[in-house]
Amino acid sequence: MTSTKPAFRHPKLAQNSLGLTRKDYEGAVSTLCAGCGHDSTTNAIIQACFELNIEPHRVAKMSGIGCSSKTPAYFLDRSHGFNAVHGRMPSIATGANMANRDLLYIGISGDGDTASIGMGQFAHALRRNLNLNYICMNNGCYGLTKGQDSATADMGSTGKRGIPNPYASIDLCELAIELGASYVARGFSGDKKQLVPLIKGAFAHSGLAFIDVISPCVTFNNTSTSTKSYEYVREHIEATNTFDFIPLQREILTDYAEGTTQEVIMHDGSIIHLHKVDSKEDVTNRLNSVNKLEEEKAKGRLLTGLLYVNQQIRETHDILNTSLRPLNSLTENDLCPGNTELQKINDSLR
Amino acid sequence: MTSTKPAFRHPKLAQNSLGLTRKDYEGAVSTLCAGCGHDSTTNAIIQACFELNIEPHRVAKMSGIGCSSKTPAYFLDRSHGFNAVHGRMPSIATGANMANRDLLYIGISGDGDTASIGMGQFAHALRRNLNLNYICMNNGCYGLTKGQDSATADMGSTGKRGIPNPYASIDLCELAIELGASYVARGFSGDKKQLVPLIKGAFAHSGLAFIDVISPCVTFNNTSTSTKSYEYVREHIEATNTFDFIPLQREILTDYAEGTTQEVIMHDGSIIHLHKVDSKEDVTNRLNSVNKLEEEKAKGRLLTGLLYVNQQIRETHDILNTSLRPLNSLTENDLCPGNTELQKINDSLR
Amino acid sequence: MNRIESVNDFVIRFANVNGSGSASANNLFARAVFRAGVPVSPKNIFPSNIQGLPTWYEVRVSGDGFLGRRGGIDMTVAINGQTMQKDYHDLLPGGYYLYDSSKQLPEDFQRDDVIVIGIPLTRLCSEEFSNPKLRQLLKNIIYVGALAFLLDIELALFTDSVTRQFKKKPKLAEPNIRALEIGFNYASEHYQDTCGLTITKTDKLGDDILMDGNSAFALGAIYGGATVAGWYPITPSTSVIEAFDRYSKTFRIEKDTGRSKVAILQAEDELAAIGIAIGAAWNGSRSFTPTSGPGISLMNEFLGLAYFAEIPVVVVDIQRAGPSTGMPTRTQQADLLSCAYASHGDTKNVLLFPCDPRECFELGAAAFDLAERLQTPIIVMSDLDLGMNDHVCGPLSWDDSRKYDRGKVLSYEDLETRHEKWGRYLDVDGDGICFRTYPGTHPTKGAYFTRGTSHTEYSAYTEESSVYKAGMERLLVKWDTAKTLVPSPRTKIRDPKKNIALVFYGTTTHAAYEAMARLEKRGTVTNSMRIRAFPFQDEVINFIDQHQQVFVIEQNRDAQLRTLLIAENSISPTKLQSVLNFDGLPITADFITEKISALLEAGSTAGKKQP
Amino acid sequence: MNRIESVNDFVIRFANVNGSGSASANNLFARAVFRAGVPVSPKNIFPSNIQGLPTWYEVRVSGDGFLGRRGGIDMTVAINGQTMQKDYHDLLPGGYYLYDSSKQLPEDFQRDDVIVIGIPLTRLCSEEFSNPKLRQLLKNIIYVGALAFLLDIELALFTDSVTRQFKKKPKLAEPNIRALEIGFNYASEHYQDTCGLTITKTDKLGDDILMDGNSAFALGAIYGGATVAGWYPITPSTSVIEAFDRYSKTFRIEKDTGRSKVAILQAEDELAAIGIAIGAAWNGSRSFTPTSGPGISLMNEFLGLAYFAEIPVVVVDIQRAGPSTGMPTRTQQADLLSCAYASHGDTKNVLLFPCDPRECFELGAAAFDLAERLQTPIIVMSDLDLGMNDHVCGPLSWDDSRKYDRGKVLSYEDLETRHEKWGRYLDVDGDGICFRTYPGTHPTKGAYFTRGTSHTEYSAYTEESSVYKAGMERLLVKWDTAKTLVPSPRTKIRDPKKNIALVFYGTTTHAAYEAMARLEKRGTVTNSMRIRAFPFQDEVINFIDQHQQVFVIEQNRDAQLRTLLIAENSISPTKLQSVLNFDGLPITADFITEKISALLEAGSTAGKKQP
Ligand SMILES: Cc1ncc(C[n+]2csc(CCOP(=O)(O)OP(=O)(O)O)c2C)c(N)n1
Ligand SMILES: Cc1ncc(C[n+]2csc(CCOP(=O)(O)OP(=O)(O)O)c2C)c(N)n1
Ligand code: SF4
Ligand code: SF4
Ligand SMILES: [Mg+2]
Ligand SMILES: [Mg+2]
Repeated sequence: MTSTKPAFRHPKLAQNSLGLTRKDYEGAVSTLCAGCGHDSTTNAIIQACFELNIEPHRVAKMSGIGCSSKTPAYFLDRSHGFNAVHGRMPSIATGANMANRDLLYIGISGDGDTASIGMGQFAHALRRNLNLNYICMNNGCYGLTKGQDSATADMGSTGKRGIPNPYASIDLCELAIELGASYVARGFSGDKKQLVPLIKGAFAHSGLAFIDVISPCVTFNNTSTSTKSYEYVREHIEATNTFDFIPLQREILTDYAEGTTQEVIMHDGSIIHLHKVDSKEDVTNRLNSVNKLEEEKAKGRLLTGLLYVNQQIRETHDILNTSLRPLNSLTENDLCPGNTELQKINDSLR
Repeated sequence: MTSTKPAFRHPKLAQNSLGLTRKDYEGAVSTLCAGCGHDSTTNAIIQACFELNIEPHRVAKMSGIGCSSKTPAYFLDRSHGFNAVHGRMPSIATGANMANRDLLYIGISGDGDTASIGMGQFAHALRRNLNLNYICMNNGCYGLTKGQDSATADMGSTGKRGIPNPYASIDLCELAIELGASYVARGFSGDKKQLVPLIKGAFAHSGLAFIDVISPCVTFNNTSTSTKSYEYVREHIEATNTFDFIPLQREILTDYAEGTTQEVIMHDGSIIHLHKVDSKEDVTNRLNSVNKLEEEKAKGRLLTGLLYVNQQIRETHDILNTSLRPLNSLTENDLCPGNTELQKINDSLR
Repeated sequence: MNRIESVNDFVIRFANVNGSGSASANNLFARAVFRAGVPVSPKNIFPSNIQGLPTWYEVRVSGDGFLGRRGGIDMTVAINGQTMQKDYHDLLPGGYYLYDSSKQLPEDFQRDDVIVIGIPLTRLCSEEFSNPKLRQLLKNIIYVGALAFLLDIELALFTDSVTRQFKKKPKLAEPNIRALEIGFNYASEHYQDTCGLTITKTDKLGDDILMDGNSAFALGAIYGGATVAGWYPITPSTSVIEAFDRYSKTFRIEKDTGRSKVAILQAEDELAAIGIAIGAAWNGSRSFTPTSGPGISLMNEFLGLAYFAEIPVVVVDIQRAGPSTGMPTRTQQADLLSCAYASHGDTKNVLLFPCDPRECFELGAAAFDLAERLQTPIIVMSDLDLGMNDHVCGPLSWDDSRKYDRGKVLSYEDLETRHEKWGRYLDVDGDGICFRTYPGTHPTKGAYFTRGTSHTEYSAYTEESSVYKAGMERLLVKWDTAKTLVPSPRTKIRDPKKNIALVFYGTTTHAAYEAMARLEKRGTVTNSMRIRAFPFQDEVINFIDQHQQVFVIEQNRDAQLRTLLIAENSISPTKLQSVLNFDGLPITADFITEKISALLEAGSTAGKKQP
Repeated sequence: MNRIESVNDFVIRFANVNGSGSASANNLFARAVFRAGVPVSPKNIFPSNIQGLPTWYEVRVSGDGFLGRRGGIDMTVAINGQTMQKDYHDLLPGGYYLYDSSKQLPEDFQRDDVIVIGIPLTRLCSEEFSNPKLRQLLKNIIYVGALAFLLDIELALFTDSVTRQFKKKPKLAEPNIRALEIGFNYASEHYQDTCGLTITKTDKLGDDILMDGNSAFALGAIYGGATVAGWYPITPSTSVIEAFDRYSKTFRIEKDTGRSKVAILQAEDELAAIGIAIGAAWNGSRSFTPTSGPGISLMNEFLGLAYFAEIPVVVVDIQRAGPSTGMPTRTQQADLLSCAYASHGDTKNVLLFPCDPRECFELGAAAFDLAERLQTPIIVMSDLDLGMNDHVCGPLSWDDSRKYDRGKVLSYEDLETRHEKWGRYLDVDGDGICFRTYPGTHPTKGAYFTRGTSHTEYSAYTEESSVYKAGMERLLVKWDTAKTLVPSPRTKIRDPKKNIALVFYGTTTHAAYEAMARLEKRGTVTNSMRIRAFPFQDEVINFIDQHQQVFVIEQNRDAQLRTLLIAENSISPTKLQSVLNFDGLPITADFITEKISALLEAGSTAGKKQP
């Protein structure tokens, strides 16, 4: 039932520096429920790619299984996509990335996909600092299987089934920081203004950028008693900072009051400019980030924004010291040692 | 090749209040390498059970796969044991515990078994706060498969293979605290004095007690360049507190200077008495515990002792509100609704 | 034009959009037919998404009691704009096309062999109801009301159902009844004598019930004494645990304490789900895990452990269309090999094949006895069609004098009085089954170490070749014992000369029986065997041996039961011809009949029937 | 007493304690025999632990070139106190018992048909060497020196090896050579003319090599162009990746940058290991994962995805004894069913069966071509015996003009010039194989969505029954194509009347060939087919059809190849008789010979050979 939108292009649509319009970054028509948070997140991804002048075909989209994991079909239809099996997006993304370090990788997952069945792969992709833009569309439930609580559902939160969740929730951002992530952010599908730059920063980041996007499930978990409903999130959201993402090409123009900004220079030369609520906060300090998250949680607030960045950690290719050429581009000549070498080996085995 | 030690009992061996000697808590002769840290940890378990007057047959021992996971064969041979598959001890322990809440459960795992293949089950057993004494014998390597680095190997640490580990390590204690554990401790197989009370406290704890025991692998990871060698650990160990475990039956006799002790009353009425280096530290505060761990790490020190306790979190049975009778003791009469009820159901389906 | 005329024998297809609340309206319809005493068989054909995609509900009405899917559609209730066209064209000549005439039918709907029945559902609904959410739901009820008139079903059958459904909220019953009347009245005013399809009350159904297989299995687990369940959400198995949870809340709460006599754990994945079940089974609780294909794949390693360490765990596999994620909302019988030979090394598992909800209940309960008697995993092979659709079947019953067979377990007293040396894996009875003990039974006796590594008869670790080999051979003895304990096949002999036989299992059953009846009408009398378990009893092999020609009917591509039949026994593969449907929809009597006729034809033209 | 006398034909068993450094001494011995030009076949029989348990090293010397395991021990080098007794009793009558006579032999060692050779290893060692660590190691070298004398092997063959081994640390060579001499001298002083076993130089071996299968597979992966490997440690597959890493460091470092042309990732478990390999393969790298039984079980779900989404991944399964954790350090061929039908739903995977290291290399390299040509997982079925033991085999060779067959992949230019509409799952050639594209190839063409859900020919999601079915049927067409591409079987026809045939595969080969020779000596001439791949070519079926009686020889309990043969083809099961060894030790020629003789005997007594 996947169908692509009509290719007709309005002559006046805004173009980016590649001469592409926003439409060139879209995908098939979504089959998610009307109003699903995941569709808004999809839109933010499209926007970020468009604004970053990313060549769509240089992106590879990977996902697990779930409503969230279906979304790669709904953006960047000029990119290759791989909708794998439940909870295993990280390993597929790892292999793909190893094969060709020159593409951009975006991995989409859900809270069920990441925090339950995918917990191990999530943790270890973080530990290896895979160069991946990992977006978890977090709705606190298993949408596609009809709304069971997930491991990110808050204790006491009550979805459409009407039974308060009795288990403690896992905070994926805290966990990511604990596990040594190098870029951790939290967004809200209802706040595109904040989300788009977070995604852009993630693309510019070298290593694993994890974004936990609170992305409400309107069908099963948008009740007034759910802490992952639009209403609840809107009322309890707290931004740690606002955020400018300045790609390499552009110059910094704006000026901010002393002490209220922090500059993070990304691997590709882009700059992230943080305008902070509290000038003492340091987004590059792990403990500070976790403490801040916990503090807000204690106040019943959900902290969003760029929570933590560390540009010092090497990404997997750097750790492995692999060739700068994409491995998938190597041929017999690069790879096969030839018969003469083999005869030497034979000799050593006699 | 498992063989039990001769049953001969020296008449003068010390007996505990059940009239059992330490020998009654032993198991088959170990087939681990001479000097393996795991054997010392095994001894500490034996000691703790003996001193706690635990009836051996009321304990069930579960484990995964690895040298560490073999150890349940080497202690408590009057207990049932279950050496499951690699990384899956927590789920087996969960099922067993659900079937009979009246036994004591001890789960043995290794760092490979827990931090890699078992990461998901580890995280979720913690989240459910299963009533389990979870001991991870952590040697920073895969002993049984001949010494590959595990996910707890420190970056740069170099075992017998001679290649420095290029990946960041996972700190299982920090992770456990992050994931909502209710009792977290770190011990060292070479420090029985500290380890035995930690294990005792774990038995008294209602919920998941996680003990990360640094337990060197003499064969593959005891080099002078390894951070999990006896020598390195001995030199870098830092105890957050010393520790008295006072079982329900006994009275507290010792007196300590004001402010240097903290008392934790366990679920079964036992008391843990902490003698702290720094009187400001609060072992029941999550953030404090993580910060303290990180602080010591920054100093190049390895913090041991009881790191965190929270007696407020309900264990799995309490969350599920299951019967106080062991489920495995229920019979037809308790379980089968009978034909009359069935006929009512038939009626409702017409 | 010849319109289709039929009493109690037709197929109606409802074409809806999912998430629009049509399910309960369509169920209401099917249940009314059932209450009229007419055999009915509804099948839900739904997409793997939550809202907005096409979904169909196919209701077969069969006075003759044929409950399998039949080919062809006699009437369509076309509520989904996206599929109107297709639905229109799928109709049999002479069929009926009921649509929402609030909007006009497109111009190219020009079949002259279709009777079009327009009911302005949206308009009628808007005129009567103001609440927009209610409107969407009641639109569906209106067409049900119209059908009541068109098919001549007493309206009371519907209104009774509604009243019963909303017993606790009578306020909600009212608009539903009103909607039924609106539809009924509109149809009676505009479509007198339009419809040649009729439902006439009969008493064909006796004390039969209408139930889905997943609820029935769950009830079987309740009656069978299951106390621990580990699970992970996956379509189409999720409703097993939902039902188990529901029944537990009714039957398993301690009156005095309010506490529960079951532990149901939503695990983090399928590996943990079966791990929980295995841990519980090891510790003496009856336990199970429901899953579907991908879950079976993930449970492979643990199934091998349970086989080798001999732990009595029950798995119910609600099969869906594979491979991989495949078609999660379509049906298949394609996990047989995967389950029978799950896990690396030499493993074999016992499979049970229920064919209707009553058997889901019975074999479900029996699975726990079998598992504990045989100390091995038992996998109940249901499927999406059986599990998620309502089926007519005989009533459930339970013999109150029945005791659970907990198998060979030594109690404290047994251990005290036993003289021989006990070995966990010592076969004292020669049936390949050894005595086990539960943890905590006795202070000094009966403790043992369970392991997936090779072990001696006394459960010590061993690498001794001969000991390992003897253990593996004992498991084959147990396998033979299993043959004597698993449910026996059901045979129908109509041709004593034993010429042609049909062999099938599970949800293929109803369509197969119907095909037999049709073949018989065409002059081909056949015998049949419905297999209910793997390993196969001698009875199965003998039956096949005695027949000249055997058709094995399955719902998979690779003829998986046939593979098991020839691999495990010495049946000649040339004797077994396959009839395979694997398109994800329930197999139909049409398909089987035509396929077998064609194969027979081909065989007789080829002019040689081998002896 | 008749002592055993034999030139170049005997079995020596070394009984040691593991972790005591005996492995290199024993290897030294085997290699010296090899260097004397005498076919030799060493087998390591080691425990699943690290230190302190019994381990055996069985060296078969066979001038006739029989390289399988033979039953019976002619000489034991008994260094392990724990097993002395057993080792003594296992000796054949007339055999030799070499032990460390620093301690006296227990009194009950009273066989009068055994020649006892005492060498005071500990004493000699202590007298000569002071470093305690060195002492432990050199004790073993001393008995090797003694053997050199006893078996009449030039000492230079040993000292050369040692010199070569310690080329970079000549200081270490010295004490080793000294130890060899000590042993040699002691034996020559005390045991002149004691031993009737002799090694005589021959040139039987030509340009053969002595190599283990895991290194050979790794080298095949290097030559075959693998660039990504995901793995998780598991015995006995770990040495595949160790070798791959080693060879990568030699052959795959960019000279200018020092960077690596491979990415080897130790994954967190086997699910991730194969996920990494699949992700890389999807993205156009040749990739693989090595594993063993438990890993195969865990890879089940992903194997189904790779089958259905058609991703060319290579898996090498170094089989060990199952089920479950089983006997991790013992050998078996028991994962065939598990691999062939891995995963739920209708799945089938291509299997390759190498029989020696040369084939590990060749089929290893070929696996990558096949995977990419067929766009499906290829599983190379090795085993512990093949993978971890050294085997004599022909030299490796590589045709430098050989190009990798990357299969049907569209380049930028192809996409630019192609006129037809491209579909990822569109079979334009009728061979069931479709064209794929790598991500990033073209800005606007050739992108597609890979999924484990059902898909159209254009890789869009579909739930349309007919489309799904057509896709599944195309996969069967591809399966037929696979039969034309996989390595063909090897046949030996010695009886043109085609009476009796032996069918086998993998490491059963050498023992089977030897059994054939023995049977022939007894007057039973047989033909043979060594199967090298699944699915089976027509050639395989024809061969079986043409023979009266076929013995299928395997190293598993459940006759797994036989199951595949009869399930996938129409071979009558009664025709295939199984010869099964599954005790975890490599199958022997003795076992096969006796078993077949017995079966033939039984058949002829029963008086009926069926036609
Ligand atoms: C191995 C396996 N188990 C279970 C499923 C069923 N399943 C499909 S989606 C899903 C949960 C998805 O939840 P989440 O990742 O949170 O995504 P959402 O639908 O909420 O966006 C599950 C359990 C599956 N596809 N595969
Ligand atoms: C599924 C599976 N994969 C791999 C293995 C092989 N294996 C056995 S033990 C082990 C690692 C054990 O490491 P750890 O848990 O740290 O225990 P240690 O031996 O270091 O005590 C591995 C990978 C296995 N048994 N099962
Ligand atoms: S079920 Fe929830 S998560 Fe899924 S598409 Fe609908 S709203 Fe979104
Ligand atoms: S290998 Fe290491 S972990 Fe294993 S028994 Fe030996 S010392 Fe202990
Ligand atoms: Mg979700
Ligand atoms: Mg370890």
